[in-house]
Amino acid sequence: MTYEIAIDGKTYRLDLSQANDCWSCRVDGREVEVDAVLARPNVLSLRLGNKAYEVKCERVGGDVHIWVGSQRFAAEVRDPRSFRSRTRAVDDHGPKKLTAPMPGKVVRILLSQGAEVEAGAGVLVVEAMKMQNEVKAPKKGTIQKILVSEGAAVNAGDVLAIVE
Amino acid sequence: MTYEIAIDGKTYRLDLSQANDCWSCRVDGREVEVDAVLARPNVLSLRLGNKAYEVKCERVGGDVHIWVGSQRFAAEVRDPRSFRSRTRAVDDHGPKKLTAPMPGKVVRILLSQGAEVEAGAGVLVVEAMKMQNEVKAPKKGTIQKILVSEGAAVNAGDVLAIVE
Amino acid sequence: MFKKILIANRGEIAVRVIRACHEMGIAAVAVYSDVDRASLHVRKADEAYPIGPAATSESYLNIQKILDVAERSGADAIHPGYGFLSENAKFARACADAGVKFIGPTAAAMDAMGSKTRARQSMERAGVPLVPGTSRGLGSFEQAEQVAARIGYPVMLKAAAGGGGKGMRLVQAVADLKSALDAARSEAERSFGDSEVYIEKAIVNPRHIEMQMLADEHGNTVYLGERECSLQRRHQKVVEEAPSPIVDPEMRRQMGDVAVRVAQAAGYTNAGTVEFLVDQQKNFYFLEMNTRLQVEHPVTELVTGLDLVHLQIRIANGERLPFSQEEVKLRGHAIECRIYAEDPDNNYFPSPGKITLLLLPSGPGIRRDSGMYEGWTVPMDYDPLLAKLIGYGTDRDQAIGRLTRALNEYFVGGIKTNISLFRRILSNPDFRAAKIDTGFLDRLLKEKDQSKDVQADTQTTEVAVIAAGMFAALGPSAAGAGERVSIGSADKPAPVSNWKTAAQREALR
Amino acid sequence: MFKKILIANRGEIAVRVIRACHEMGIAAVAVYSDVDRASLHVRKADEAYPIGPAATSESYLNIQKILDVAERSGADAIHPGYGFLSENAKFARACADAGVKFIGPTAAAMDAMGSKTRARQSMERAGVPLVPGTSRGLGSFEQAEQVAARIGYPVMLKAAAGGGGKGMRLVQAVADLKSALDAARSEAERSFGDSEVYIEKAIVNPRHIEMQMLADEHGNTVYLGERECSLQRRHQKVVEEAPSPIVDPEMRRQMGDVAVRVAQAAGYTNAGTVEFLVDQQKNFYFLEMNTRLQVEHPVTELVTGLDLVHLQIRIANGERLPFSQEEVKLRGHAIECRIYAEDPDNNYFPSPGKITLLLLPSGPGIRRDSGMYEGWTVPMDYDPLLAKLIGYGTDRDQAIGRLTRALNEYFVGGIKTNISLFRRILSNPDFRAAKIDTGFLDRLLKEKDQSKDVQADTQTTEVAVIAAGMFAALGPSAAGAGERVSIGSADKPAPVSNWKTAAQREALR
Repeated sequence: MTYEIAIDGKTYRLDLSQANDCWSCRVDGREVEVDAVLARPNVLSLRLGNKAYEVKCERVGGDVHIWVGSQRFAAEVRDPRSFRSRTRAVDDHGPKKLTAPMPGKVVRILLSQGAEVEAGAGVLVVEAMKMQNEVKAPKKGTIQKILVSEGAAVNAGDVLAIVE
Repeated sequence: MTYEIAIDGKTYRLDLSQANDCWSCRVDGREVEVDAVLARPNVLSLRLGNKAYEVKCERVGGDVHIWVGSQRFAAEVRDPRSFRSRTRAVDDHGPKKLTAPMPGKVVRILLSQGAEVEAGAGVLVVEAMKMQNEVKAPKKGTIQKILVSEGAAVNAGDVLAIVE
Repeated sequence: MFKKILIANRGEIAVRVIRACHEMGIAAVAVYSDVDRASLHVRKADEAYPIGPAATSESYLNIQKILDVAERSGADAIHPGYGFLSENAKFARACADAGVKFIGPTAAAMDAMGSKTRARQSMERAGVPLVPGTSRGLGSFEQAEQVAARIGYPVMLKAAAGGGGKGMRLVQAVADLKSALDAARSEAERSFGDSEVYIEKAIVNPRHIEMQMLADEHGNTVYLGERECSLQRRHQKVVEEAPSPIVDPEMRRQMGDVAVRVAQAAGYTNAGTVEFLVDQQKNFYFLEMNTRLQVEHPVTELVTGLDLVHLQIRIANGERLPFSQEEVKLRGHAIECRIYAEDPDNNYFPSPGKITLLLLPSGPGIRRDSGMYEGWTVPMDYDPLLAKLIGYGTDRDQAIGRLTRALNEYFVGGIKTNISLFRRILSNPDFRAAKIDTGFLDRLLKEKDQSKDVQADTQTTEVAVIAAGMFAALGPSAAGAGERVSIGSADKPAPVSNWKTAAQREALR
Repeated sequence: MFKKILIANRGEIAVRVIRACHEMGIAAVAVYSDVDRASLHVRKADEAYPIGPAATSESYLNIQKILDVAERSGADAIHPGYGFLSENAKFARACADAGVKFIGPTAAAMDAMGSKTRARQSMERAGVPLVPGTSRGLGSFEQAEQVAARIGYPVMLKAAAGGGGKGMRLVQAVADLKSALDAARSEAERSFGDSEVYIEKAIVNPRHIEMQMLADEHGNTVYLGERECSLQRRHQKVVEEAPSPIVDPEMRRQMGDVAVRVAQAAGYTNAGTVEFLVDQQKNFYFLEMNTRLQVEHPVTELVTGLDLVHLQIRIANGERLPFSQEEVKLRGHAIECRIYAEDPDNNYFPSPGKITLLLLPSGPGIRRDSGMYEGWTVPMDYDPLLAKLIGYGTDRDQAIGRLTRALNEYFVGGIKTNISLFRRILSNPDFRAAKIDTGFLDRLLKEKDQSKDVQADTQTTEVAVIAAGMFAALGPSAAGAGERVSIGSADKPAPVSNWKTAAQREALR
């Protein structure tokens, strides 16, 4: 198996292969001695050389977070042979989405469709656990679309509005 | 769904059925108001009337143990429409099996094939965790067969020898 | 003794009280709203009653529904926990009327302490030291101006019915007074339905130190030592410890004596807490009295060896305090971290959701009071407090060491928590030197998180890379456990390999 | 301070020591045998080294392999835990030779205490009270006969090199002496490679009470109070508590003074335990000294507020004891249950295997020191101790209450454990009245388990019936959690139902 793994802005090529029930591992072509045991689902006990690590995996939405001890890494894993996990194209121009920062309820919509908006201005208010969170415009522009109504329940990452 | 459930020597008929996302439950034809949430795999939070119970399920080999709080029940669940879970025939006569009481290693075989044996006499010794456990003949008779050799690793319930 | 206690609360405190009941051989009755059916307190109770929809006004704050359950279940007492109805005198009265014992002070004592201005007036009479200011609501702007001029700026405007920082305004100079007063009044009106606002001298960089009290129904009142609660964010406590690093035995005795006077002046019974502001010269001023069990009561339990909930129940049962003031002995040091479902990368906003993985700390000196479990979905409807992690040690350094170790063991996957914040606090040199005040945390949070700048070392990153690949190969349903998944070239062959499954899936592509 | 400590052990004690290292900022090096790769101590360590096959002689007892790892890892100290090499003077000497600090007493002190007869001799010289008997090995049967006649029957034969009940024989009358002596000698030879056997008066229904000691390398020796360890099965402790219900301050001082004399006579340093037999008149007799940390050290930690492993490390680092005898203050009561992988329905034989479900107790007064986790397969090769559950309370009753509550929360699925035994012990009226001696548990186990005769009430059985059906319908892979699976007719419709899946599977049949 070969993966391309992007962490902290750098992409690594990882080869994992099996021979006689033994697995070997190469990072960017360099052989690495590794010994791993799946302690529980999403928890690996990993030895690299003789250093020991408890590694946890968190899948939230489409994101994979790898925790090495208490250190978190956002990882993007691509399987070069499949199209499944290709990076979404990053588009810095054109319309921008406003997404819900947390699961909650839309309690107020501050601007209506078609309104002009400054970068950083509040567009909607989402409430969860007695806390209100203003969702702000990521750039100056026009509110192209409001996708939710007041009172709607939303999940983290849901698109609430589009500014262009 | 209908099940026959044997607990503590008594068999109950359990009907579970669904209507409009509501489930109802009948034990031996009597309607029981029950509200259950699967808290985790194998852990139910169950309300019967307004009494609350934490119920755990343990599947060890073919046995199902249901723990209501700290009380354990050995349950046999039969689905009348299937043959899968029919009770094994209980046979009190004829050859008797000696089974390993725990996973471990056979450290000594005390009697050889064909030997006469008294009820309760030790036939083999199984060791685990520094403790030795003599496996005893369940009845007076002849050792018909020894199925393991010294040093063999065995699991709980493995047949070690047959006395007839 | 009571046979059955209803717990009118949810979350970790409901579990805490259920445990106390079980320890004392008392049956525990839980109540729950629709979104709390799967909550831990329902699992752990002996009986559980639904009380309506998520909205607190229709469930946990609904006095009639709670009393209905008390009647149906035959509970002979109600423990309110903290928050919700715990400081509601009307509820305490309704319990009395319904013939069910409210585990807390009398309604009269709550009334005496419920209004901050009325509490100030009665404390003034009892000779309790108060921050200079008014003990009555401000009548006019002119009055406010005069009082502020007399006591000197900066001043603090406070809602008489307030709490949690609502209706509070810090005023640095006379020019800002008018607008601040209007804003405080309208916020007080909105939040508490009462626009009464009073004025106090603002103490610069104070410490928030509180004294735990117990009073039985036979006139015996004791104090159990103080808690240092200066670490706050948005006026909410985040880390609490006992004892306070700046309180010596003499100061403790003085604060304790004042707290006893406060409690006695209010005819107080059961557990309560007297809050003080302490200035940089260690002068302390009465702030308010909380007429309930505090969130942070475990640190007091650890340094005194007592169980406050057991004692609350015994006091409500009419028993005498089983010890005198002299028999209360403090030993060691305890620190509590409030674990919240909050996103440290998004300004600590709430982060409800499903807990997909939960690894729990334990071992020496670690107490964990929790309302969560793996697989549970944290509802978005309530306070985001998930659990409290409390570390005890022979001294403050050891408590910090144990707590840091336990925080490193704690892992809550699937939702965001503020666990990383505690690592940051506990490793901060000023915190370690106990140089803290109520502004500490805001200052810390304004600083850049140094730990984020540290480039992960090459090997740790390499571990993350390899693990990311392994988890991807194992897939999200990797259910096997304790089995070797991969072996380097040096070791012997592994007997079983989960990678086989992965390889098989691979071959199928 | 040490930079890196190697822990030459496994299981809960390895985890316990790793935690202490992390709390003190010291890196922890684990070693593991082939069957322990997935063990918790490997997961929690900073470095981990394989040391060979499961057999202890080829791994955990192999001095050379352990010292090789110490060298390769650069560890500057070794903590031996308990068992394995912890009382091996040869190992302590080998560590010294290799320039790595052994965290424990000197080899000379171990030697002085390692042979029971030699220890008796030196204790006799130090004026320590001994059970009447010989302080030398028995030469002949005739000598044994004479000594037994002098001290009076019943007598106990004991292996000089013994421990854990091996090579011990109780002799009620002269007629049994010869065969018992032969049996004890051959068992001692088989077990310890040393057939030396001595004789002591047998104390009828004694209590086993031990005194915890600490001695630094500067001549300061203190005692930290006693532990009551009378609850034993097959000479193995099962439940321990501190303080002992029968020891008052004066008796504690006397036992403590004797223990200090014992330690000083042996030139003892670091943590150690002096064991006493106590007869029904509260006379106490020196039994032996354990030159290591005990399994049951947590109960002492809870009542003293000290951390014995931290102190062991500090003492080994050459530091002075940070407190005097007068500063040691006992407070409250602590009880420990040793959770073993044992089958209560099969004479408590070991029950290794895979842990399929693990629900963990926590909350006030509960400490859990564990080496297990959900999904781990308990290997069949070692001692079946899985975890220790320790309850602390203001008094003994509260400790029992909390422990009982926590035992009811504890669930270990997939393997058998002795958790039910502790429920039985803690609810026993004699135990509750503290009427215990070393024969208590054997007598209890001979009685019929009353709780098994109690017919489960109808409703509980009905719950089991319904749950059995639900689990069957959900199937073994029921992975959803926190969702409503069924609702009675009274409540509102459930939003989500796992039963749907079951129904779909049903439809497919």
